Amino acid sequence: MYNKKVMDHFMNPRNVGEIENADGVGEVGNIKCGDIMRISLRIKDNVIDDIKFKTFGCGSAVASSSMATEMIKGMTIEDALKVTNKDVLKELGGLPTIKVHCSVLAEQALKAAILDYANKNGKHYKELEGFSPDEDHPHDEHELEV
Amino acid sequence: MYNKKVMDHFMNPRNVGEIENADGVGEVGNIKCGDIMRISLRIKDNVIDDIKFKTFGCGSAVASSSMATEMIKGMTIEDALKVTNKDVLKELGGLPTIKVHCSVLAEQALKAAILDYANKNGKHYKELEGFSPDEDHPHDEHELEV
Amino acid sequence: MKQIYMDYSATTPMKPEVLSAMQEALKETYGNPSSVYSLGQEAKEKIEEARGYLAPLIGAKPREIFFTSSGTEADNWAVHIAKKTKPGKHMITCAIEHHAVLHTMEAAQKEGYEVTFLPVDRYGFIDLEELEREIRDDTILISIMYVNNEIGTIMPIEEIGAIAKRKGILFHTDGVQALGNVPLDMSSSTVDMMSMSAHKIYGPKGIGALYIRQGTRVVPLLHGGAQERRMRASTENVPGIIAFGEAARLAEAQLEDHVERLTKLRDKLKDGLMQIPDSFFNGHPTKRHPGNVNICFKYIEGESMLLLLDAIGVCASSGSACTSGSLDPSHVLMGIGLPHEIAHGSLRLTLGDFTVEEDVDYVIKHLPGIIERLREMSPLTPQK
Amino acid sequence: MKQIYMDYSATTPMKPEVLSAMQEALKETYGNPSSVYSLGQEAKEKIEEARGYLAPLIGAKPREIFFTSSGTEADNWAVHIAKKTKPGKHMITCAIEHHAVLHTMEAAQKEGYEVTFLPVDRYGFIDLEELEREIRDDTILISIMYVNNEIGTIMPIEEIGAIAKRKGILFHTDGVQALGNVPLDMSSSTVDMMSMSAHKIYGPKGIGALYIRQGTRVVPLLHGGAQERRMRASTENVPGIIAFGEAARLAEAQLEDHVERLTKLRDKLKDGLMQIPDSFFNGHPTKRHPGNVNICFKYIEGESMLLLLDAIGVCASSGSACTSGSLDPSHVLMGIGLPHEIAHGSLRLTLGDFTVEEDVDYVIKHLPGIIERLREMSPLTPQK
Ligand SMILES: Cc1ncc(COP(=O)(O)O)c(C=O)c1O
Ligand SMILES: Cc1ncc(COP(=O)(O)O)c(C=O)c1O
Repeated sequence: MYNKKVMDHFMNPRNVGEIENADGVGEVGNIKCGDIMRISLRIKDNVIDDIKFKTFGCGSAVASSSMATEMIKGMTIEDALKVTNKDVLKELGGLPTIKVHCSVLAEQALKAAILDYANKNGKHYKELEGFSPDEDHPHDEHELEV
Repeated sequence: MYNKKVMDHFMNPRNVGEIENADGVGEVGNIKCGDIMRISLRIKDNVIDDIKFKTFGCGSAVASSSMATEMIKGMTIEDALKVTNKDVLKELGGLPTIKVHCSVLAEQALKAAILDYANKNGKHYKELEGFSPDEDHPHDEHELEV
Repeated sequence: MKQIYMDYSATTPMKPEVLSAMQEALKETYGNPSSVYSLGQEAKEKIEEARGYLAPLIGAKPREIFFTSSGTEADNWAVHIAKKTKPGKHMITCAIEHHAVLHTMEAAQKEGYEVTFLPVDRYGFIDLEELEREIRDDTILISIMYVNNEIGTIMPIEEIGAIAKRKGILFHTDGVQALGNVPLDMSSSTVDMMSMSAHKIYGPKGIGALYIRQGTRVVPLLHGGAQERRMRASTENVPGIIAFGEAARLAEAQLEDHVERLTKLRDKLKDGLMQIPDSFFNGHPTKRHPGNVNICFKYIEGESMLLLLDAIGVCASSGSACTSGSLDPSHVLMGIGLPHEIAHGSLRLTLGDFTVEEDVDYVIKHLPGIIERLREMSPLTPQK
Repeated sequence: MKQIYMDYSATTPMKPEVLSAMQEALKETYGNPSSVYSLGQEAKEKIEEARGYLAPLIGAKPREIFFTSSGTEADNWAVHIAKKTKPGKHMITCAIEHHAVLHTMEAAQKEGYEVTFLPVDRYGFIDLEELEREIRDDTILISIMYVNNEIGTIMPIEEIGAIAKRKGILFHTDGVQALGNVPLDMSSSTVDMMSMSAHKIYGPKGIGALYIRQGTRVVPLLHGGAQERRMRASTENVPGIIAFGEAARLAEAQLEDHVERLTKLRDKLKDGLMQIPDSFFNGHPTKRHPGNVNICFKYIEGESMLLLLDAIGVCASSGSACTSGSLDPSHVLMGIGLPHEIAHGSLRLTLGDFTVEEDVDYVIKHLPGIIERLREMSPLTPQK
C-alpha cells in the first residue's frame, strides 16, 4: 500500500511533539473523518526555527505530517507557505489515490499555525488570504465511470 | 451418469435388428424429441417367440429397449402387456431422473407391435384399450421449487 | 519474523487437507460436469459428494444447498428471490448487516422497494418488538445476519425467525460468520435461506452457497446454463466446490473442539487487552463468535495501529474510516452507538484454528506499547 | 486407455504453469486484499499484476478489466449495466447466443423489456441490414457473441459494432470463446463490453472478467464490499485471478502459434470425418474458431455417439436434446436451420493446446465404426 519512504516516515516520524510556549499553534481536521493534526512553531527572524506535530490519523496522515515538518523546518515563513500538499506528496514518492486526502492536513495545519502566529503578532501574509482553518478538506467521490 | 447394467445394455444391446416377415411391428417416438423405437415380433402360440428392436436415441433409450426385449422374450402376450416402464427401470437398476422419459418408449413400442399383431389377426387385448401409439410420452417440467 | 494471523473473520488460510483436495481437483477433475463422458460425470459426482459434506454441517438436505461464487452472491441472490417470488415492496433488515446485504437492499430501494433498517442496541441486537411493529402486509423478506462479522455478536436468529414464520414472511440470514463457528441445524430452524462462504472456514475464495429450504420458490440470479438444477448458471467451480466440501467435512467433525478452544483463547486475549487504559470492549461478552475480540482504544486511529501491528508480524483489522476506504468508521461501530472518536480506534482480532496460545500472549505483550506510542503522537490524548 | 480430450470449448485442463501459479497462491497468497497488513497488500498487488497480464491479451487498459466469477456473470452483468444506465426498453441479440445471454434477455423480457432475437443464416451470421432495421429509438443494448461456442463461427464483430456506434448504442460481445483464440484489440475496437472466462483458456473454473471501455457508466450487479473499484463486490478470488492472469500471459505469448497449429489439426480432422457418408459440416469453413469441428451424422443420436466415444477414451460433446437435458436439440443448430433429425446427430470436437496429431488420427480412424454401429441400430437408416 505505502512505499518505503512513506513507511519510514510513519514508523520513524520526525518532529513529533509539542513546542512549549510556541509562537504559533494550528490544529485542523475533524474527528468524524478520523484525522486531526496539530502543529506548533517556534519562529526566529521570520524563519521556522522549530516545528513539531501531533497527529491522530492513518499512516498517510502521520507520514505526511512528518515529511511536511521536515521540509518546512528552517524555511522562511513565506517559503513555508508556498509548500503545498503536492510538494509533500512528491517528496513522499506518492500515496495511494484513496489516501491522498489524508495528506492535505499537513498543509492546512501549517497554515493554521502561521495564521495563529500572524494574529498574535499583528502580521499579515497574503498567502493566507481566504484561508480558514475550519474548512473541511475535500474528499473523493464514490461513483464510477470506468 | 448411467450405472453398470445400463451401460452393459447400451454397449452390448440384446435383440438388435429386425425380424423379417414379423407378426407384428410397432414404431413409436418422435424425431423432434430425438428418440424413435421400432419393435418387431414373432408370435407362436400366443407367446413372444422372438423380438427385435431398432432404436434411434440416447443411451437410456437403447439400454431400456435392450432390457425390455430381453424381459419380454418368451412371455405370453398377456404377460408381456403387463410389463411396464417401471419394471424395465427396476431391472436396469434405475436411470437418472432426467432420463426416465427416454425409457417409456420400450413399453409403448411393444404395445404398438402387439396392437399391430392384434389388428392383423383380429385379436383383442383389453390391456390395449385406450392405447394410441401416436401419443407423445410425457416430459418433465422445467421449473423449480426446491 | 513469525507471522501471527489474527484476521480469520476476513479470510482464512486453507487447511492442508482442503488445500490438497483442491490442488488435486485442479489437476485431475477438470471435466465439465455437464458432459456425458466419464471425466465430466466424475466431476459431477464430486460436486454431489461435496454437497453431501456441507449438508450435515448445517443440518440441511443436500438438495437444499446451491453453490454460488461467494457469500456476497448468496446474499444478493436471497434478496433477489424474495423480490421475484413474493408480492410486496417492503423488506426488513438491520443497520449492522454486512454490506452484501445492506447495499443490495439500497439497490432495491432505488428500484422502488421500501426497506426498514432496524437499529440495534449496544450489543448489536435488534429489538424483537420493534421488528414485529415494522412488519407490514407487504413485507416480503426479513434478513438478519446470524453472526456479526465485526463485533462477533450472535443474533437471536430463531426468535426472529419465529416472528417471520408466524407472519408468513420469508426469512434470510447471512450465515457467513456463523458457518463452522456456531452449531447450525436447518432441519429444526425457522431460517428459510442462509448464505455461506468457503473462505471463512478454511476453504478457498470464490465459492459460496445459499441454503434454500425445501418448499421455497426459487428463481435464478445468474441466468444461463442448467447448472445447480437450473437455478445457478455457469460451469461449476468444481475444484472450489470440492474444497468447500472438504472444509465443511472438517468443520463438522471439529466444531465442538474448535469452539471450545477458541473461546478460551478469545477470553484470554480479551482479558489481557482490556488492561489497557481507556479501552472499550465491543459486542456481547458471551453471545459472540468464539474467535472474535473487538476493542476500541481511545485517542488513536485504527490504521496506524494495524501498520504497527503488521510491523511486528500481526495481521489484524479495524473499523476505522481509513481502513474501510470510506469517510466514516464502520457502520457497525456507528450502529452500536459508538462516537466517532472511539470508533476510529477500533481493533478487531479474530482467532482461528492455527492460532496458538503463544500468539495470544505475544499480542497481549506487544499491543500496549503500540497503543502507548500512538497516544503519545496523538493531539487528542490528555496531557498527563 | 489413453484419454483424448476434444472438448476444449466446454472447458480446458490447466496448463502446468497456470496450475502451479494457482497452487502456490492457494497456499501462500491467502491474505484478504482489502486488508492493511502486508499479507493482504501482497494479494492486492498480485491481482493488479494479473489484470496487467489480461489487458494486453485483449488490447485493453488494466483499469478497463473487472474480474467476475465467470463468463456467465460477465454476460449477466453487461445486460444489467445496459438496463440500469441507459434509458429505453429494447435490446437486440441473436438466436444463437450462449444461454448466459439468451436467458438473461428472457429474464429481462419478464421485467418488461422488449428483446429482438435476430435470426442467423446457415453459417450463424446475422444480417447486418436487418440489425439496422431492428434498431429503435429506445434500443439500449446490442449483444452479439464474438465466436459461437457450438459451431465455432466468428461473427463480424467490428461491422456490428460500427452500426452500434453510429447509432450510439451500447455494444456488448460475449468473448468467452474468442479469448485466446482470436486476436483481440479493444483499443481499436467498437466493442464497449466483452465477457471472458478463465476456464476456456487453460485457467481455473470460477473466474471470469468483463471488459468495460473507459467512459462507460458502470453499476454493480453484485452489491456489497468495495472490491473492483466498488463495482463488483465480494472478497476477491485471489488464486483464481492470479491463475487467470498467468493463463492470459501464456495465451498472449502463444496466440499466433496456437491458432496456426490448431487450424491445421482442425482441418485435418474435418477432412477426415467428412469422408463419412451422410455427414453435414456446421458453421463457416474458414471464419471459425481454430479448434472447432462440428459435424452432423444423419440417422443417429448424439448422446449415443458420445458414450461410444467415451468408451474408447474420447471426450466430445453434442447438441442433441438428450445431452443438453432439454427436449430440443441445441438452439444453435436449430438456429442455423437444421432439421431435428439432423441436429440430433451432431458431434462437436474442439481441439486445444494438448491435442496432438495422433489424437486426430485416432478419431478419424475410430469414429466411422461408431457411426456405422449406431446406424445399424437405428430405425431411420435406409435399408441397403
Ligand atoms: C460463448 C460462451 N459464453 C458464456 C459461457 C459461460 O462461461 P462460464 O462457464 O465461465 O460461466 C460459455 C461457456 O460455458 C461460452 O462458451
Ligand atoms: C457476514 C458476511 N457476509 C458476507 C460476506 C461476504 O462473503 P464473500 O467474501 O464470500 O463474498 C462476509 C465476508 O466478507 C461476511 O463476513
